[in-house]
Amino acid sequence: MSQTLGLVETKWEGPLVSVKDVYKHFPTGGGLGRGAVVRAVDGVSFEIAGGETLGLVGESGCGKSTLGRVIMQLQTATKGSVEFEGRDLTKMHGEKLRQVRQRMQIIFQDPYASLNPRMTIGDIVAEPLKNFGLGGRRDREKRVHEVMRVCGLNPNFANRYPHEFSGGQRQRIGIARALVLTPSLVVADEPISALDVSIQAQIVNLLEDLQAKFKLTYLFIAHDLSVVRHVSDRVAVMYLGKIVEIATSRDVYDTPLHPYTKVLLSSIPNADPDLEVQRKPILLKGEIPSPINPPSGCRFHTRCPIAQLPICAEVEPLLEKKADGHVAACHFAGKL
Amino acid sequence: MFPRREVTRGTLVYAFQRLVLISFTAVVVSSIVFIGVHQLPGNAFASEHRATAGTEAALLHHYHLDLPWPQQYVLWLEGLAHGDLGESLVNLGTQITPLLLREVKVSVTLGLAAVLVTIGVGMSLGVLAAIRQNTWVDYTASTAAVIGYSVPSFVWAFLLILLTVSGFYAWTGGAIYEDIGWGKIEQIPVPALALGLPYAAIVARLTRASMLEVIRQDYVRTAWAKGLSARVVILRHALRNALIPVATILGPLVTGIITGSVVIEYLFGIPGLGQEFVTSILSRDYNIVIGVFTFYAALVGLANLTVDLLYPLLDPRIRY
Amino acid sequence: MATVVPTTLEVAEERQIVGADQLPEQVTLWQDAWRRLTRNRMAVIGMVIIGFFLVTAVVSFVWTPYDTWRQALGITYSGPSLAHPLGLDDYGRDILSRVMGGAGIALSVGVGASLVASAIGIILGLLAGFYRGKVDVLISLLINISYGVPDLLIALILVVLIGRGIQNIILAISITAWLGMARLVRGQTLALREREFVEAARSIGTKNLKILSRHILPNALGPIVVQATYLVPAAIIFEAFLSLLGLGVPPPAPSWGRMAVEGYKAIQIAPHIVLAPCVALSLTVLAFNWLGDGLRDAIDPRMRR
Amino acid sequence: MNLTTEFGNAAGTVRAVDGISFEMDPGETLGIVGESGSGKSMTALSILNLVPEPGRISGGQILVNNQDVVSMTSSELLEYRGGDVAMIFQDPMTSLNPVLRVGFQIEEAMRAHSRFDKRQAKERVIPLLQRVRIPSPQQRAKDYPHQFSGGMRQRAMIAMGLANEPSLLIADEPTTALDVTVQAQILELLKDLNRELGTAIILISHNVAVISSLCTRVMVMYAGRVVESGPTRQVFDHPEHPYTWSLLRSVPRVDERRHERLISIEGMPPDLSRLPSGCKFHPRCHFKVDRCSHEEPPLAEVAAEQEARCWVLMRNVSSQAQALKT
Repeated sequence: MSQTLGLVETKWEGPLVSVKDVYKHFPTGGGLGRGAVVRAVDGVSFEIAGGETLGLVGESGCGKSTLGRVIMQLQTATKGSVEFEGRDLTKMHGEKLRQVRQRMQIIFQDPYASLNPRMTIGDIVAEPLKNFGLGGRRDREKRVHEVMRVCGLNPNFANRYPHEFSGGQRQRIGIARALVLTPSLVVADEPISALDVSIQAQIVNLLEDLQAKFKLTYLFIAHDLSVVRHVSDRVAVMYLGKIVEIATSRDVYDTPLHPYTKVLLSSIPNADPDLEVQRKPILLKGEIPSPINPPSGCRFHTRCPIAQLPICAEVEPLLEKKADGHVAACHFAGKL
Repeated sequence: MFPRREVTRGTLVYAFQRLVLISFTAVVVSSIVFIGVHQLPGNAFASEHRATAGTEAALLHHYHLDLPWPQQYVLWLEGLAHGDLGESLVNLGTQITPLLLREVKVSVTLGLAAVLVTIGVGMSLGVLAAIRQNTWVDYTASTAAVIGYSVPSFVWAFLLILLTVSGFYAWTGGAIYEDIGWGKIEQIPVPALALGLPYAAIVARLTRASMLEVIRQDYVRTAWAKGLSARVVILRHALRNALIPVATILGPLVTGIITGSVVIEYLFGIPGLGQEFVTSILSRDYNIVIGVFTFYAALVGLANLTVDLLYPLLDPRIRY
Repeated sequence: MATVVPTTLEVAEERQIVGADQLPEQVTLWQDAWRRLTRNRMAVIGMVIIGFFLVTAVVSFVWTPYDTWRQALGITYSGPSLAHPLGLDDYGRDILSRVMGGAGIALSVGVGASLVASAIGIILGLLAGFYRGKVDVLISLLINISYGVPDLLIALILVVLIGRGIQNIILAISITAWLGMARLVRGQTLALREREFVEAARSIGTKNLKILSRHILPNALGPIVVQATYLVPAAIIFEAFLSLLGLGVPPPAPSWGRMAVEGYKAIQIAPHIVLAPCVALSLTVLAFNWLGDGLRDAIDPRMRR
Repeated sequence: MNLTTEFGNAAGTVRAVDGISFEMDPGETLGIVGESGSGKSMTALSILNLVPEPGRISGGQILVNNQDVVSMTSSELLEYRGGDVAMIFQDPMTSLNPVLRVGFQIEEAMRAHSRFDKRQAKERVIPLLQRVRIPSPQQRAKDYPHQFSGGMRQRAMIAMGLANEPSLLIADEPTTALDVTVQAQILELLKDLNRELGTAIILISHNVAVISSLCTRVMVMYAGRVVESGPTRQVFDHPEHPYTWSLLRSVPRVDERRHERLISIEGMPPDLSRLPSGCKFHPRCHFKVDRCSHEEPPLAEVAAEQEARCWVLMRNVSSQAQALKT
């Protein structure tokens, strides 16, 4: 099938994605030019190995979705580089960049907004193939039906429009569109948070099955730490435009080093009443600071339960290796 | 979080920026007209039989029309900077600026009266239709609204003239009559109605739609859940929010009323800017035409600015 | 008995096919909109009236009871009679013939201006909204400056500059009427290009032209059709304004606006001269507005109250 | 109380809430859990007699402090709403009026009722804001809602709900729109208020964990019906209805090991206008038997204080359930 369609396959050892010191600043509108900037992503570096799932977690406004879009080159980084299969995407433009899009895809949060209501779902799923001139009409149709079936959609409905489907089905359509080119990297931007509870598990299971089948690499973005932990090999935690901790998903839960990770974990209520009784939530004080004017030093120091002045307010902690495969940006890592 | 003082300063800066923009627009618009008019073949006096060859040259010189147009433009701009729009081409010696200043007062009076009609009639009809949704009140008001804005202002004018000039005169044996013209207070309502009614219909439709939208909002449900009475919920919580989108069309609406006033002034013989424009353009008095453009651009700009400055009073989320 | 949840993908493919029998009969969005439109009583009445005036207009090009310009057919100002169902005007011309001829002018101007204005507005609006940056600044500046002056004045001066033929009238109206369309399309484009499905299109390597033609334009088409429909009555009224002020299509063409203003002089003795064109005009405008409202509700059911 | 709420529309009548009965003691915390369309929000709105048009309460009674809400006169209703029972909603961003100051909106809630006079109403605003832990309440009272963050707005909503010292506070998905750390703050606040003021709370959520964190008793709803109810601890430890069981296992837990497969509930929640015959959950149930498809089970006691609406019950299919998890 891949051959008839002429899908690209490259051999690349080394990390599939490596994000190096990426910044994304948005100018705030208004005024005559000299506006402030929102520091949505502010100096972020990490790598994603081929075949793994890296979970990216953080609260709303922490910059996780922006980071996902910068990696996908849907937004251009203000500074820094994003290397994909060894090539720097931030230096690519036009047709060259367009060609790379065969190898990386994104699944969006809102299954209602991410499908063009004026196109049939067959056309939606086939569009990536058409864009790259892959296969003839028959090959494409065959491929579309195959992908739809794999994603749990009835191919007989290829000529239907998105509004005829439920949220869960639409999300499957979005996944089919992302997979039709068999990419190596899939950025899943909160793929389940807009769905009903009973549907969420269907999609999570589907994503895991697809990963096994197509050897996909996921960047799984979510605000829900328990879901992220469930699907991920490694988890990165973001706060106010910076990554504060990266570790294997087991380490993040068992031995979180950054106080913010600890707070996040303690905040999640537990369905199991026995565990819930034991849970002692650590309540954060104050509000999340504005990304226009983030706090000096460690960005978390204004709300951190263990912050010590003046060091935390003055010296920005670096993202350092604290244990094997476990990095955190905190002067007092593991002290909470 | 946002001290009130800052709001005021921001507003002043904003108003100043807008005033600069308005002046800019006025100059650009009248410049375009100036240049356009000066590309016309011939001159203002060539075809006029009142001018002999000798006086024509003198007149051309008097109006600087013998100079190349870029030079005329510079002279005109200089005049504009001093608020001097020049002299009428038809009535020698008539200064345009004082003439138009007199006329703009008339137009603004008529326009304000029409805006009152628009808002008063429009909003009450709209609110009534919304709170009586899907009853005969709603259907009647909604139908009236479509008809209201489908009937152009000049047709309203004819109907009102028929009604007041002939109708009332005949019914009351001459005791009530409408005197077409301007200068007396009782001459304002009829043209104001003719001018305002089509726009009142638009406001009514928008108010109704906006009220119905607002009534379904979460905060209105909160208001009901608090145990507030229907009157308080409708007036304090729903109407105030419903007016916000209505206010956004006030700007274009005022522009529309100003446009409409050209026709209405012409029909009712009201000595405003609109009538001046029509007579000047027909008599090819281009100096006045350019002047009227300048005035209208300023008028539209100021009307929109006023609306925008009133906006934050309605919606605290808007700050300048 | 209890079914077992499949753990392998192959089985899952069979099992997970969702909603296999749950989709209702297929209706495309446009079919759906048309169905709603034809169920809207006012829109249907509007279409019937428009159809009537359209037929009248076409007929008037080849035949009217009397020539529209022929004067002194009888006693001037005479009211309706069998020979002249709508009476005669101040020159003794047959008003019915002239109202019929007026339909031709009104509809040509209305539809013509709507088409020209829409074409200009859609193209500039798409460009401004999609490319933003300098293109947008330029087009937006043009729009804002034009909004600073009542459009009637611009049209009037244009007619003086370029002359009063019917094409020129259409042009003069279009030159101001495109602004609204451009603004609408620009706004739609700006909003749509931020929508996730456009972002999705970019993420799968869709080229800009395709994004505009396949993703943005089709989704903005609903509001565009509605706006274009509303432009027709607006242009008809506009032409009437021009004629009223003596700058419409040149006489003796029977424009409704001119007929009304000519009758105005005699409004007290012969109101039928004014009323006939005014009724025809208002009815046409009303019909288009009903159709526009119907279209808006049909295309965007959420807007319906 | 026994409650049925219907929605009439062109196609027929839809029962959003179908014969629900429950009782609450003063100071109790009850959780209602279910997905969108399960009727949980309609149940809440019915208690306030605020069912939106074209819905109506078509049967049953709601007794609050021995008064029937369904048969109240309109002036009694005004005093009752926001007086005896207060409600806060899901989206704090849209639930406060954007053009009125926060303090005023709280004051207004008291002025509409007779419990406090005008002066007391004004004076109580600041302590109420303090009570829900809004910092510098003096200034905050003068702010407009858009100057508040999401969490603060929900606090302000809670302050407004508590203004007339109601005996019952209904919270409809109060934390769904909020971040987890803010959710934790709001849940702790509700816990404290319940403990300190003795206000009974009905917490409505789709999130079983949120319910587990706050409520002593839980009611699981599906397709307008209660399918299981009982003490939270007991129900969540030993769910007897397959829906409850699947719901608990369809969400990943923080403490689980990776790649423990989630239990997925196939298909979609049913369309209320085309409900399946028999047990409403049977098309999606992993454990259904023949009887399920044609006979609807009653809500029957399955353990002390625990009721479930199922012919099978999880205790009888534990080995199959175990098989699903691998």
